[in-house]
Amino acid sequence: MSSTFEIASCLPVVAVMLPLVGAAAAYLVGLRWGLLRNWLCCAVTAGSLALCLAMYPDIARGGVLVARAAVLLPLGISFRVDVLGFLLATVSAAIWFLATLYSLEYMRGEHGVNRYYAFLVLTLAGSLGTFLAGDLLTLFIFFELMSLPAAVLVIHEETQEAVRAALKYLFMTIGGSLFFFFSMVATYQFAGSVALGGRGLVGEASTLAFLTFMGFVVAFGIKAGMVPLHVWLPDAHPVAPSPASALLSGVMIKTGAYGMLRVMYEIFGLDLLRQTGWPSVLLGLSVATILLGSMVAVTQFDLKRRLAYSSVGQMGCILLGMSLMSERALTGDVFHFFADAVAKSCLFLCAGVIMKETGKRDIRQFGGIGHRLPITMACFAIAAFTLVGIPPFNGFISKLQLSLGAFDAGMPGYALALLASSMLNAVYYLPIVITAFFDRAAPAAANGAGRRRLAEAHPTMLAPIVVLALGCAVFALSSENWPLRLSETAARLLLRR
Amino acid sequence: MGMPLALFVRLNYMAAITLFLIGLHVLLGHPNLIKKVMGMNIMETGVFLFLVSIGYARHSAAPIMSPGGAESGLYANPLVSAIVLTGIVIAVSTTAYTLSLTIKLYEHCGTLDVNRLERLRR
Amino acid sequence: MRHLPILLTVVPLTGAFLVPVLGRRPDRAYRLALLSVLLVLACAAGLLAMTGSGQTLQYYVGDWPPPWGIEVRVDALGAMLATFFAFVYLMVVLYAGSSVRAELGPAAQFWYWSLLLLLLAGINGVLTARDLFNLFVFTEIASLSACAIISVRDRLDSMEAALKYLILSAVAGGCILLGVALLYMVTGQLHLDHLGAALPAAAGSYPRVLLAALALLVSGFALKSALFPLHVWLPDAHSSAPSPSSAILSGLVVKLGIVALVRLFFVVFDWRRLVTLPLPTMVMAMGALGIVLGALFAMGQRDLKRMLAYSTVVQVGYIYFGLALLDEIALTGALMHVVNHALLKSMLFLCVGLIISRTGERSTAAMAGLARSMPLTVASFTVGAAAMVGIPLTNGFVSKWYMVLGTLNSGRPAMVAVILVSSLLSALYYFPLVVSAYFGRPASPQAEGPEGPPAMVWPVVGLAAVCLVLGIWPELPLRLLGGVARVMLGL
Amino acid sequence: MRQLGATALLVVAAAVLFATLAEAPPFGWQEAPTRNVITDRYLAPGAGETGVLNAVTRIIFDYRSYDTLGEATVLFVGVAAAVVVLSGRTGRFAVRLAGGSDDPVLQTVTRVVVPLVQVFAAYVITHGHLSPGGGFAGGTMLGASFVLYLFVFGADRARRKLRPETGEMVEGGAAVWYVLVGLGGVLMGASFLANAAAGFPRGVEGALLSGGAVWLIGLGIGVKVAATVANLFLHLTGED
Repeated sequence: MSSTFEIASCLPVVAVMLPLVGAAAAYLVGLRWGLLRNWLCCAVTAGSLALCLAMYPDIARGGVLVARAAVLLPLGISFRVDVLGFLLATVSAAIWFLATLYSLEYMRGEHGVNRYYAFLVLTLAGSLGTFLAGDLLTLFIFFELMSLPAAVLVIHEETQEAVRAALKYLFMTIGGSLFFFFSMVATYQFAGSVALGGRGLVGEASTLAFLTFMGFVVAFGIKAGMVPLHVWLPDAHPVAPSPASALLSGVMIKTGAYGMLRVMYEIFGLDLLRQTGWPSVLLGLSVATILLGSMVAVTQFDLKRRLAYSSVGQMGCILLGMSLMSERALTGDVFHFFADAVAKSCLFLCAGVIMKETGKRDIRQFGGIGHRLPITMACFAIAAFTLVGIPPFNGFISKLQLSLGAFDAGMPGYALALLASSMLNAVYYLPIVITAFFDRAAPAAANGAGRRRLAEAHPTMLAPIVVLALGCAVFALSSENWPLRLSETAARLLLRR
Repeated sequence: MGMPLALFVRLNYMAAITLFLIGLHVLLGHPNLIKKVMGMNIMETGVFLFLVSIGYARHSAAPIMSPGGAESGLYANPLVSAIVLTGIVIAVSTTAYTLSLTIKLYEHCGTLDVNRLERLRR
Repeated sequence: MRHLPILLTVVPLTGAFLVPVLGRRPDRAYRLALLSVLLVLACAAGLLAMTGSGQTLQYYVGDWPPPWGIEVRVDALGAMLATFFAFVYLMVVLYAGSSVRAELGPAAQFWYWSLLLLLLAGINGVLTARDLFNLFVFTEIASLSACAIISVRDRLDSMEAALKYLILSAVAGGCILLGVALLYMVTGQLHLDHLGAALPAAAGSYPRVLLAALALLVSGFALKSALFPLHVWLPDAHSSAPSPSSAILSGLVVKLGIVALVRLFFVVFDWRRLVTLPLPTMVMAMGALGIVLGALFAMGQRDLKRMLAYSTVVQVGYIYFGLALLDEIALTGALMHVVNHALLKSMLFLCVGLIISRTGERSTAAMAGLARSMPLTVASFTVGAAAMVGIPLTNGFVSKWYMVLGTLNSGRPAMVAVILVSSLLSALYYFPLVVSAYFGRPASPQAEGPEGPPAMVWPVVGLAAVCLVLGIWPELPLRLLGGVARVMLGL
Repeated sequence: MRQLGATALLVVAAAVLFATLAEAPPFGWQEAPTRNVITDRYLAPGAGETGVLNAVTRIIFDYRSYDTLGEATVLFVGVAAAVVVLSGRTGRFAVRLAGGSDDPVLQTVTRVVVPLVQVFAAYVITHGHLSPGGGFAGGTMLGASFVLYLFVFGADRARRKLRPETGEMVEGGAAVWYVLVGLGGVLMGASFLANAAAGFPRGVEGALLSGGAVWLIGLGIGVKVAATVANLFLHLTGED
């Protein structure tokens, strides 16, 4: 399985161009026909998903899809899709489609809807491009194409708070991109190329090489919400509209970790990293990220802020997995990309329903809410269990693999960090679920008039949540765990076994 | 040959440079606008004098040929004269423009003192 | 076709001289100017096509061969800059066709067109000059007419700014002329190539004279191009001029000193010899200081045009920084940035001009909420801001890429920080404006109707479009400039 | 502070420049580096290849005529800039000169002197290729005669002799003339501003009508400079 062959294909280009063109079209159409625009956006995201899935046959055969666009920019643009890129692109396209579907009802009657949809689709182009990029420059460009328009989603409410959060986000993003830029150019200086997919471009350890590595750590760390560079995240994610938060937290921050993964194994290479021990920097930071993110989450009572800090903690797990550098850790790592993306976006979409239907965002007022929103809260519970790592769900598999990987790498101590993460997750997620269903004192106060009234959300909002919740469970329960299989292949490919 | 002698045989240059520096000093340091214009002209005159001095050769004549002459005598360098002529015209234009701005400012503010103008500004 | 190099200057000169004869009515003067600029653009494009194939066009004015007569030479650098500058000029002239009526009195109007053409002649003269004294003459034409297009506005601050600029220009002019005189004294040559050939011999006998000449020339041209500690005139001059003038001054005129110094460093004074002097280090340090301090000053400005003017100080520092690295890639990047900044800064000044004429305010607060009433202008401004920061798909990214690569290539990784800090600082003063334009609440109720006369809006959009095109497809200028850099460094 | 800075600059610059010049080629040295093939050709005996006896005129109107075009342009820029700045002003100075002087002696002398100056100026302009002088010197004299007239008879009467618009048109026209003569070279198949190479007649050595394009350009420059000087004074002394 480790042998691959290249297949020239225009699929990656089309998959990226479709939302890019779709965003512009959506904006123009939306100036006149709102409804048409909404369905156009759904169609575009669904189309992207279909295009991603269309790559599967080739990927399954062990192929790598490559495409080179005409000479643009200083170096040109290229795409290269292997298992890892395929898995993440497909998952993100799927979540985008669901979030767009969810937006149809959620955004009804809001201001600036046209802008919202156009940028929602535009950021899809950015993140697909990031996952499918064949070289660092392409990755950089799409990384920016995703990050900068995302500021528009953050600022959507146009409140003072949103503007401040967006500016903070913007400045940190630009700061991060400068570090990325520096490291990318330095890589080019080392190797005369920035192509991904090799076994390491940076030949030998030097001060500049270390600076390059640290530049990447900072650049991707900012995006991934790594402590201490996470400061923008808890401000920016909660102020966005819920479907946008789901994408920001569910998918977009994953691009940071994805970039780090690619850079570590394909720009620096396993040998160099083993020899120099640079990933230990990342190990330390990721443990700090796990613990700090989870602990701060416990102290937050705003639902979306708690979820945002939870994202920080989960990103810590992902960063930890990649810096352990063992096969099972990597398998768990890639699988956790998938597990966390699905679960976290499910949680944010649930939060959107809760806020929309009850007008509450403070966790302490959620008593009995499960009786009003049974389906939503059931899905919330499933997603929460996933993140805690309770057995039948995805999260259990990824955390198990990660812990096993820590033992493989000869660093069992880090398994404790993962354990601590799960426990803290339990501390801040389970009370929400428990009070929602079992708090008997609160309903009277919460629902007024003491009546238990069913007030479930519109089906187009509910459907995406249910699908995502199923996504948390179905693969883990079936004997044919498709994402896990792909994760294993991806891990082997990264390690070149 | 010591430094004093070396300077003595280049006295013209020294004088020209001295003029240049005096002009520069007035142009940058003097607060009065009219004096500044004068400084500008003195500075430029210094450069012209320097240029003309470069072109001079001992016992040379003005570079105007006699008709039908085939002999080549020793003439001053005509190129520097041409350069100076151009330089003078540039200096004249600059002066005319500067003076017209000065007049305009004087009519607006009633002063030629740069310090007071600057204060009026902000 | 042989005469194209000289037509670059002769066409605008003729246009300018004809204005007081034929075009005493402003609209006729405008048409004359437009025609001249179009012709210049055509000539420059033709020259670019010819030099693109590696040709260098030499033209002996009056048919006198070089050491006796004056040569005008168009190389790839000259042709490229002339083309882009002429394009910027065309856009500015189109814009000014509508805006001068509001900004200038009737008597000043037709002279304004004449002065604009004279400035274009000066610019093209500097770009094509191959004779040191000729270079000086055209530099003076450009400086004087640059001052003149500031003081056309009958306002006290414009007059004062013009006077300040004029006085410092005169100082610079004096220094340059004295430098030329010293060089001539010890070499007896004025043609750049011949000067370069005669210099090694002169360096044996008169090393100090050459050093003094170099110092005078560098300080003179650095003053004219506002290298950091010598930038004091720039913010006043560029912010108090009418907007089309600001666009030209900031976009094109400051580049002339840079081009002149490029010629001096790489044609006259052998750059390999310069490396042994502290000069490159000094220029680099001044450039770096200009980048950082200029950005800090820019952040403190409440006036849009002053902010842009300080940003010019930053960008000039940036270009000098790239030149002083004396590296092929960095040089390519710096020259590319000359083109990029010309397009960007003139576009930004025209944007701000539109905003000022629409809102009647020039403070940064005037931008708030403008995106609704002026979508095209604000979109163009956004492109400009993004390019200043160096975001991919804009032309600023391309030059940044080359600058950073060149800095690494020349073995100075620590200096990369300067470039990156400059980008970050640019973001800090441009992006809040963009965000407030899109999401801010307008301070005063906004006027209804179109965002401005189409003749003012479309040039801005056109410039922004070229910035994007160069960002996505920079291959042609990069190829040419890479060749130029190799030739200049003698590789 | 400004004073102090300027003085410091002065001291440093003086030290550097004097030290530099102690090394320069001595003044009046007959074998100075500036004496080379270039000056030899410029100083060719007789009328040489240009048909011009005055070697300085040879350079400014022939060998380096392009610089002179630039020079004329600078003059044009300077005056245009000044005219724009001065137009539409309140005219605090204008009043004093508008009437001129009532002194009959002054007026009579001026009436006599002005034509003499003008004739001499015409001589200087037209003989620039043969003797010291030329377009610039003669043009300035011609302009000065007008300035003299203006000072004595006042700006109002001077304005009647030469309206500012006319002055500007003459100035622009003369500059265009320069360009046209240059383009004549192009039309005749040579380069811009070519003289003998383009086939302009060199004429008889030492004759008034010799030197080809040099003579034509000199004439234009004379007119242009005269118009410039006159124009500038009209604007400096009065409002529009």
